[in-house]
Amino acid sequence: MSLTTAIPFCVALPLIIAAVLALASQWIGRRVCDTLAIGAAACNVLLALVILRGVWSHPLIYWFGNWWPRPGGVALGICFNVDAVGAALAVLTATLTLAGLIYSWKIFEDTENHFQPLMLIFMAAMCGFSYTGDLFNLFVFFELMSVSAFALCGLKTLEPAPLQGAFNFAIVNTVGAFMIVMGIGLLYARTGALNFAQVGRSLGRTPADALVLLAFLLIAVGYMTKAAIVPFHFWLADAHAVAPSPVCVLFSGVMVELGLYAVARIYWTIFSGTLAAHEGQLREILLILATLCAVVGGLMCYAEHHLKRLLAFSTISHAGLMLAGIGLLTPKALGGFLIYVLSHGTIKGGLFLGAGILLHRHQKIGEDHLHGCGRGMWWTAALFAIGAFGLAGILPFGTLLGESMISEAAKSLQQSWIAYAFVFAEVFTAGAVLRATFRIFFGWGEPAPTDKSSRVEEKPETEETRQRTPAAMFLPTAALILLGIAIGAVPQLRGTAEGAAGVFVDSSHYAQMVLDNAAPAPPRKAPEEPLTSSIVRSSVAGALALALALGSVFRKKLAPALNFTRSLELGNSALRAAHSGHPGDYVAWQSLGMAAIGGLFAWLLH
Amino acid sequence: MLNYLAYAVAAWVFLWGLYGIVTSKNLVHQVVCLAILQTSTYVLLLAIGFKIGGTAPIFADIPVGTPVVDPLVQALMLTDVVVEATVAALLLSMVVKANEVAGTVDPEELRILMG
Amino acid sequence: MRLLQCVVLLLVAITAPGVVLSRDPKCQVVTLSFYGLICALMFFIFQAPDVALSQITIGAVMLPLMILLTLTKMRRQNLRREQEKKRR
Amino acid sequence: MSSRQRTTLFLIAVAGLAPLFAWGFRNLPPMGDYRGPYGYAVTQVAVYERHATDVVNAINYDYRGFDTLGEEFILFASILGVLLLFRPSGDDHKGKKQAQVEDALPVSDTLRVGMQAMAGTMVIFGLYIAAHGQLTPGGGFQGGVILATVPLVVYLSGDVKTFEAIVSNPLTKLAECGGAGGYAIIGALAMLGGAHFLTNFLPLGKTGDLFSSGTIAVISVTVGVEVTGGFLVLMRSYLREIIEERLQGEE
Repeated sequence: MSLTTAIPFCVALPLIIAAVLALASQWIGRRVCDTLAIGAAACNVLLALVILRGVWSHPLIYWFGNWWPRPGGVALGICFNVDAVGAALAVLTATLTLAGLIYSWKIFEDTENHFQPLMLIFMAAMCGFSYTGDLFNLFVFFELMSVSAFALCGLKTLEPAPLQGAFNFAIVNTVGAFMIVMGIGLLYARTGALNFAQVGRSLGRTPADALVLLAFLLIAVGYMTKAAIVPFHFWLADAHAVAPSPVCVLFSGVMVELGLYAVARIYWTIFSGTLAAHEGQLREILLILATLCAVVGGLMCYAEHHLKRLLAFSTISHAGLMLAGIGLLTPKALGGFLIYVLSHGTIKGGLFLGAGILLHRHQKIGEDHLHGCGRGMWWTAALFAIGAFGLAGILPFGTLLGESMISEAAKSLQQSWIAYAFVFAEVFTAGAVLRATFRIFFGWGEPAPTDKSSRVEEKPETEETRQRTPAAMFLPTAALILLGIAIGAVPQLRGTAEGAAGVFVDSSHYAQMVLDNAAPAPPRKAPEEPLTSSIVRSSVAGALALALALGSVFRKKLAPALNFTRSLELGNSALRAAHSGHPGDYVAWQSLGMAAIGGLFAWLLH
Repeated sequence: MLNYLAYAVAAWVFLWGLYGIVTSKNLVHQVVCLAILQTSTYVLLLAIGFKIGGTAPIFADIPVGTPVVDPLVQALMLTDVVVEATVAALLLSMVVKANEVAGTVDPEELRILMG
Repeated sequence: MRLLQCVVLLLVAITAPGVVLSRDPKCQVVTLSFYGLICALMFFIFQAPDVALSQITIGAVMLPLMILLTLTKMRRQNLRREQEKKRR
Repeated sequence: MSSRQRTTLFLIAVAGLAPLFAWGFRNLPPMGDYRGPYGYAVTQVAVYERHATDVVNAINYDYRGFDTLGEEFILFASILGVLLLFRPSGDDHKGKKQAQVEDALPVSDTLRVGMQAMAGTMVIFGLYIAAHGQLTPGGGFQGGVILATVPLVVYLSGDVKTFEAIVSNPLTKLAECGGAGGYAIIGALAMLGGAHFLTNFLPLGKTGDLFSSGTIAVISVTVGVEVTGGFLVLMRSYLREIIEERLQGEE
């Protein structure tokens, strides 16, 4: 299949199949519907891989409706600008959707076959989001992704908690979406264009003024809301705790990261020229946000005992690390971001599916309730432990490569303290997962302290016999975790990713390619530096995480000096109280965060 | 000053919508406030695309070349209207369900997940 | 024309807080519907008939209608719950 | 957080946001002076290139048709979501018998006849709006919403049976899904001729005719079909239990 056929079909095919499935849902059986949906997702994995291979050496521009830009660089149509970064994210999207759909083979008996088409629409939206080259089209796919995500999140309607989570998710994200529309409006007022390249070229002529900064602020805050950056992150813990496990895989594994990807995309194609003079200050603002996010996420993760909510906070922490990859504003760090997203997405996806297996077997999700329940589920236990070390980023995992690239980029910018933020986040998130593993699967130590939300007993996602784990659940889980390792084994990954990122950040050439039909430049493979220092650092982080977990579990037996682990596990009460579950609070924090970042921006300009 | 009235109204409505969401004590009320928040984007887009002396961008009775207001912002607003209606429909159905299973539509009482 | 625009903008600016501040959803349906009509009027005055048409159908009719249906459904649920309570 | 703390927090945020907006909006072009390249170019070329007199719809269904495809699927996904949330659960059947809540609308005969006459007019109006999208204000979306309110008028006039017959008809579902999928399929059909996705591949006809502007008219009607079906499905899922009770009451 030629590439120009594959690109639109990657979005259109799942949409068409979703419409067919929704129409036929009353008449065809559950299994037929499942099979078709899995087939469509598998098809999308293939399409996305074909596209990735096609754009590996140079990006490709696809103009919908044959509306190539007019002479003078006025684009009336919408284009997809498919480069290696976006194409890799689309592959991740399709893979995780496939895993989620296979996993749900055994669960959800009562969705009247509406679950599968929604998953396909969700996937199509995320693929379109990662390919598009147009501001408003990005928003449309953002909204399509959001609407299907809201519905999927509130899937289990028999209890109040999923509805609360989905409602908070929808309110906060929709407020963010309107901020994006306002930002787009401001940019349109200034430039009269919506195409990334055209807007960027038009803005790039003059240094940024208040209007451009406000537009950047509105759009960045909107997408950072999706990316769950502190203080816009509150919805994520509520939504992830209650969404069905296969949906969580997509939320944590790729949706959140796409929010960051959008920030990177608009920064480099639109704002990098006009903000060039302020690059240093902007970097500092983004790095402060990233560190705050990593620290808050890490602390809350360790203080949480609802297994899915724990993983959700770990996603927030890692989102901070990924923001650091973008916020350093260099191609090397961006390449690190890409590798980190791919490997984190698969590992975190696998962990969420693992939590789903526990829920399936024991109908409980609280670490205290599950204490010792997992004895005998050694394979699942192994996956959990491997996944935890994946979060710590030790040797065979892809996360190590991403982390090392970001740290190296930080070092060359005299910001080497970022490496400590990484170690902090890795120790706490991996430590929390290991702690849960020891308690649940081995029954070591005392049961965990109970906190308010670990009492939220999730409704089991299935009603069948639960003596053993079905293969349809275990295999996708194992496959995802192993993929997280396999990514690290791809030869010359770092150099290739940095080359792809180099193409991504070259905004003037991007504009020429889109608007003037210039020939794409081949990516240059960057030299790879030795990993030694990162290996040492991540091994230390892994060891510290293990020690922290063991210390927490055997607190009573070992020494009174370990009592600090108890206060870590109980968490800071003010911090916990801030995560109040009230949508009004969340929007108030969101406004405050925007005002604060806006204040920093204002200071930046003067 | 009058030239900037529309922009001021957009910001004004935006902040009122946020205020409504923050202080709301009823989920239905909150959804309506979200719709109000949305209308601020209409005002902004409309004001941006407006042109003094321009007519509607429909060339059924007027020759091409007559000054018209910007058609693109109107196309964007059409999409915006659909987004508003659909998100509201979805949110309202969540509210109905929440009332059914939790017996309340006060966000203060619906807090099951926290901390 | 200029004056008309100012008037309709001010109307929007006045009614929007009105909708927000009418705390009772039943009363809000009325104010929201009115606000939707004013928005549609604003679109007409600003030369956007396409948007005005969809705003009338969506903002002034469909959205208030959905809220009414929601309120009806919730009232029935609450009545049912009370009935069940009495029975016990 | 208490509601007072929350409001205080928000007011602090407003104290930052309001000057921020004022600061940024000051640099906007004064209202009415706008002259951006997109709007200028498209109003110059759209009528010649697309033979459509309503430029807004030419943008919506052709130049930026891909956005509208996404938009229609937003509607589609949210309807799927509502159906998913309102799916009948085990408790519903138990509760139904206890739930005889009196809320019949008293409708006088004059009002009923008036409403039914109105329904007829609205069908014509909706069809007109949906079919003339490329020529005059309106188009598939607006026409579809008007058409979708027709059965509701029938319902309000007290004729629950007819309403149920319309909304529970499989054709409604077909309209919803077929309209959404059809849009994507029309887009894909263009690729058979070697063009890109969503290219306007039909003959453009004579400017001002009902069958002009190629796929713009076709897509507009497709969208109308989807929106009509979609909103009907939406209303049905909201009204389902009420209708069931009414019908039981009538028997």
